Amino acid sequence: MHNTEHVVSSSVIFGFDPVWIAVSILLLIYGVIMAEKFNRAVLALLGAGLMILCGVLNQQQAVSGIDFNTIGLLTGMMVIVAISQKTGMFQYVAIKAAKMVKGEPWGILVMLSLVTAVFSALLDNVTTVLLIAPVTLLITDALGVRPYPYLFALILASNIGGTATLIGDPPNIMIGSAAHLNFTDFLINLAPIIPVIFIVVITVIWFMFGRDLKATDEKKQLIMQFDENAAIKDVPLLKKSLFVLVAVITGFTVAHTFHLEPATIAMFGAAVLLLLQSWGQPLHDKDHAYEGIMAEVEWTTIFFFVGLFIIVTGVEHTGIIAMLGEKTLTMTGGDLAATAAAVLWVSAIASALIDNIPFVATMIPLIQSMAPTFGGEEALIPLWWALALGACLGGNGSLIGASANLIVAGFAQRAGHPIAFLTFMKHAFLLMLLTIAIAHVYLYLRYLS
Amino acid sequence: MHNTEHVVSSSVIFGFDPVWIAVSILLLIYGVIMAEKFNRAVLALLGAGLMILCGVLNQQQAVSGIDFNTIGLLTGMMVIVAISQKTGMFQYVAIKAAKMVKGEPWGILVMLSLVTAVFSALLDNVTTVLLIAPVTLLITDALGVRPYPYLFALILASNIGGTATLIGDPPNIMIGSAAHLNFTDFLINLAPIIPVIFIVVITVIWFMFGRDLKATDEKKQLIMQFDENAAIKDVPLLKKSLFVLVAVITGFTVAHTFHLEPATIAMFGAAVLLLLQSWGQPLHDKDHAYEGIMAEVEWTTIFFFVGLFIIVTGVEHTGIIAMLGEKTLTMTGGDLAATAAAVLWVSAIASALIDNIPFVATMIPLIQSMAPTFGGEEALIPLWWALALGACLGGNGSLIGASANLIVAGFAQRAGHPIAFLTFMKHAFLLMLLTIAIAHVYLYLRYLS
Amino acid sequence: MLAENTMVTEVTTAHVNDRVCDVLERMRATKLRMLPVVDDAGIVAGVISTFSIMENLVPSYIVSGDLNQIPYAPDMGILRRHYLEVIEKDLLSVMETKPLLVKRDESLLSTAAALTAFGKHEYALVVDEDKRLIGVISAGDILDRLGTMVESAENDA
Amino acid sequence: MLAENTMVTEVTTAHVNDRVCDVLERMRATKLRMLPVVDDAGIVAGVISTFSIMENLVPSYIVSGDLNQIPYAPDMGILRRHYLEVIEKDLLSVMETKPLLVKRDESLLSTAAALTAFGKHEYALVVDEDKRLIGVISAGDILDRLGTMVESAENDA
Repeated sequence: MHNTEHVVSSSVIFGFDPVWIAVSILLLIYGVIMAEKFNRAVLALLGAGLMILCGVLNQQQAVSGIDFNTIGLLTGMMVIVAISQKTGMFQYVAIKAAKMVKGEPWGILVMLSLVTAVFSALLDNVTTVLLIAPVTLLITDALGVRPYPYLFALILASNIGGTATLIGDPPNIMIGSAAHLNFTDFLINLAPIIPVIFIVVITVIWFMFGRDLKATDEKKQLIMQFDENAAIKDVPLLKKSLFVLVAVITGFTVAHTFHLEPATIAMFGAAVLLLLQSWGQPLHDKDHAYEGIMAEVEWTTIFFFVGLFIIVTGVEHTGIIAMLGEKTLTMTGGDLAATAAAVLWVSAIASALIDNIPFVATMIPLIQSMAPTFGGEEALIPLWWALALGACLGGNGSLIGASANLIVAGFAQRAGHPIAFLTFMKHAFLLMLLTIAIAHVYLYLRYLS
Repeated sequence: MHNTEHVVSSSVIFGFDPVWIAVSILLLIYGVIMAEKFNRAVLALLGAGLMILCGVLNQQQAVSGIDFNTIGLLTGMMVIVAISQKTGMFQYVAIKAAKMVKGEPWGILVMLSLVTAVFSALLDNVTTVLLIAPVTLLITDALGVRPYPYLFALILASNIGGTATLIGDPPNIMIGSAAHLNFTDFLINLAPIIPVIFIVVITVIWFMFGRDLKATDEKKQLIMQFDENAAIKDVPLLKKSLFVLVAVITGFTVAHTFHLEPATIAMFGAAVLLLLQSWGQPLHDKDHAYEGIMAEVEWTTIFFFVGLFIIVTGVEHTGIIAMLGEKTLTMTGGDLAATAAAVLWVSAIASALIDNIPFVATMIPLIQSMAPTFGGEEALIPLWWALALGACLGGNGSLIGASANLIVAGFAQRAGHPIAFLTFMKHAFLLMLLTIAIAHVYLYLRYLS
Repeated sequence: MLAENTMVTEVTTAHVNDRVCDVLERMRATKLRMLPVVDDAGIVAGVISTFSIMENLVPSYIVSGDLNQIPYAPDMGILRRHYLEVIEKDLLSVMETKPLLVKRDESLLSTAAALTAFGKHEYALVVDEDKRLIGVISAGDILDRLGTMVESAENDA
Repeated sequence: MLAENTMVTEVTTAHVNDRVCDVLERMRATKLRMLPVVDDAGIVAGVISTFSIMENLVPSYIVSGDLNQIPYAPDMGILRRHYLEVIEKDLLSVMETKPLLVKRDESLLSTAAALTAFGKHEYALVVDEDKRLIGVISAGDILDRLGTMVESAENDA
């Protein structure tokens, strides 16, 4: 859909070719983002502003480059999650899961990973680990075991689970929106391989750490003393949240039939839950509650997306992305299987080392530019799955591979069990490559053979 | 620009004509908003969602109905103001002004009104009164005079000042964006009449309250003991804020020459100030500061705009607004002067009684639909000024006429001097009509004779 | 270690209909700066503290606005004027109505976490199922209990 | 009415290098729950309170996460384990480093507003230009001063 855009008409700006200006802005901003000295949202907005101030884009072109389906879906889900997390249901499920396996240390690791994977598939990964990591630390504290294996499994589970659905991970939201792939498409095409990857990863973790996890009966008994019912803080709100969450997820699966976009469903669900959560309270209290909830939405993430979309649109307008796409095709000889393999592995390695959101934002127009070669947009679909699997699973490759990883590392640090960058990478990078190999086999068998 | 849209192709939805569905949603949502039982942003988003769910619009049409120039300009200015207000410069100016007139009660009223008018012209009204009203109450407390005349003058000054510029009041932002009128256009066409209106209003206030304002020398001395320098909390931040504020306002005045939209300038200014304000701090502290600032932006207002734009776009798509426009023209006989007078007075009365933002959102496409009758978009310009003057000055007609009025009333209530709805209306409504009469004369002499 | 074995049970309380000046008198005499407030049935209605009385003397437009601190303002007799008004009121209109409550069988860990999250340097009220006051528990009480435990463990060894 | 005529000047202080257990001992003996902490030059470095010591016993993943309150968790010996660690530390690593400071010539109105905005129910530290401690001032001190003023005005009349 973007590849119909033309190279900007004003071919020279301040005596420079717009290609060089746009690419310089992109590289400058991505470089400073990677240096991690400034907030990435501010940098992305500055870059977007520079694209307009330097005349690469005008404001209207910039705005039309923003993918509002992604923005709306993210914002809507953030509002819904900001309300639901207050109910204590995440803690309830985590404790219930730990008690189901009678306090067995390995069983708890498996159950918490499973819970994390499922929540990460249905909500965003960052919220999931923000809620599950503290309970995990509480449980390992009670068990008297070192928390590292648990947190390690949590990180991997959150990225693996997030790969399964349209809403599980931001790259999927972006891909779904750009390629017009709906919730059901993701469920049918990505979800089937996720349990396989999850089981393989958990098995490897058993050999790495699981065999050594032990706890006395006394400690296990302590786990059984946790009272999951006491975790539920607000039963009416819990019912409202569950109602809206179920309605929204059902909405996603049927949206396509009614020609509705996921962003509409998420934003409408958010508005309904906002209305329900303070139903019956006086207006002043409601306004106060709304402001509190709105303040919890991660606006910096939202603006990071806005800025990035504009920067990438600027670069795209110069035609250089289409050129890079052609180069890639030359390298892969225009073969779909080879191109998909390249997309999968390059995305995985890149996402392990840099933020996967700007990477995916740049890859999307590049893949779109390949449509004519492979015979239309339909033919690109295996490439989208390759990008989704590579970008999401690649996040497991290092501690900086995904926001959720950093959140868990932050908790570990504060709990006095810091996770070293290299230790994590030593354990995780090969495991990540293994998951990508599984994904490669899956893609090959299902779409490319 | 909107009047080229066509009536939706699917002429029947669920057996109902889309015109009735769209109009029902509009009336339902506006009605519930006016009942003030629920948060207006949530209602507007629900209404927007209904427009899409009922098939009046699809998501893409809805998104393209959102005026991102208004949203970007509002958001950018809110971020800049959220940072600048922490410096204490508003308090500094207010105290300095009170001391310049040696603590004279009437002089203080005039000075605080002037400060409010100027700040309201350059920033948003709500922030201005949020910062000036508490200092005003502190000063009247020190003077031992009743605060009502001061707060009354503050409200009128904020709405009058806000009328002067593109960024002074949300209706102006919306009008400027829809009619492609820039900062300088507003300054040349609206600003000249504002001092006249301000002086007339202050004179009337003198006869209403000013003559009775008295304070002992001892009390005046107390005012002179205020130390405005102690109000400045953060000198480096003050310098950065002033730099960006001056740059942004200069940017607005020259934007047109460089084909830049105000939203670009405001968002770029916001990004620069975000970068500057925590320059040199470690990333973690910065991220924390950003989240705090982002939390202060009034997201509920932003989402109110988003929802409203979509609702109005839905109604507009049905063609009913164009029809109403024709009806209006029939009533005014297609005469520009009569139409401008109607727009001015209807806007004023409506804005006094209901929220002026949804009113202006609905009026904009109505006025745009009149372009063919008057011979193109250029000819509509007097109507835009009539709408701006009516909607902004009309806000003075009652306590619920503008958000800033309600903020001041809230402070008065908490300070133990509640402002009664009818008392305020008794004093303000006629005064508002007087300002509209002045505006009428001005419009007639300058554009319509 | 539960809240009920750590709390202080001898608590001076105030009644919702007590006047502020009488309670201030009682606080001065006992050197306490916070008292639980109960109604006729002994059910917790709130807490009254020197802090919440002082809060009532500061005009709300100052702290609820964006002023927060007003180092630039001289004294203006405001505090004194409000003081004369407030001391005649009853506690119902002055007390804090949302004190931190913990259950009698709440763990000490959970109590300490709740106090930390509440953030005010005062105590929590321990109540039964009907919100009747059983005792109060402060950070100091928790530290004392831990100190005693550690000591007795050392003596046993 | 300025902070310096209302503050309490006889203040028990602690030193940045004091050990927590010694300070706890001193707090128990004097029944104080908060002490200003000063360095060798007498400059304010922070405050130590039973509250901030207790804060250090609660694992930070509990309160900095979204758990806040954990009524569902049993006691697990965590507090006791951390207590044994924390009492051996010096104040530098345990104290609160951002106490509320007011200037000696700050008005009582401004002081009361600052205490209210600060929100923790303890006192502000009155310091000179070099951040040297001169006294402390609490809500109770402000109320006492207002009480005395009103009384002496009545006696004069």
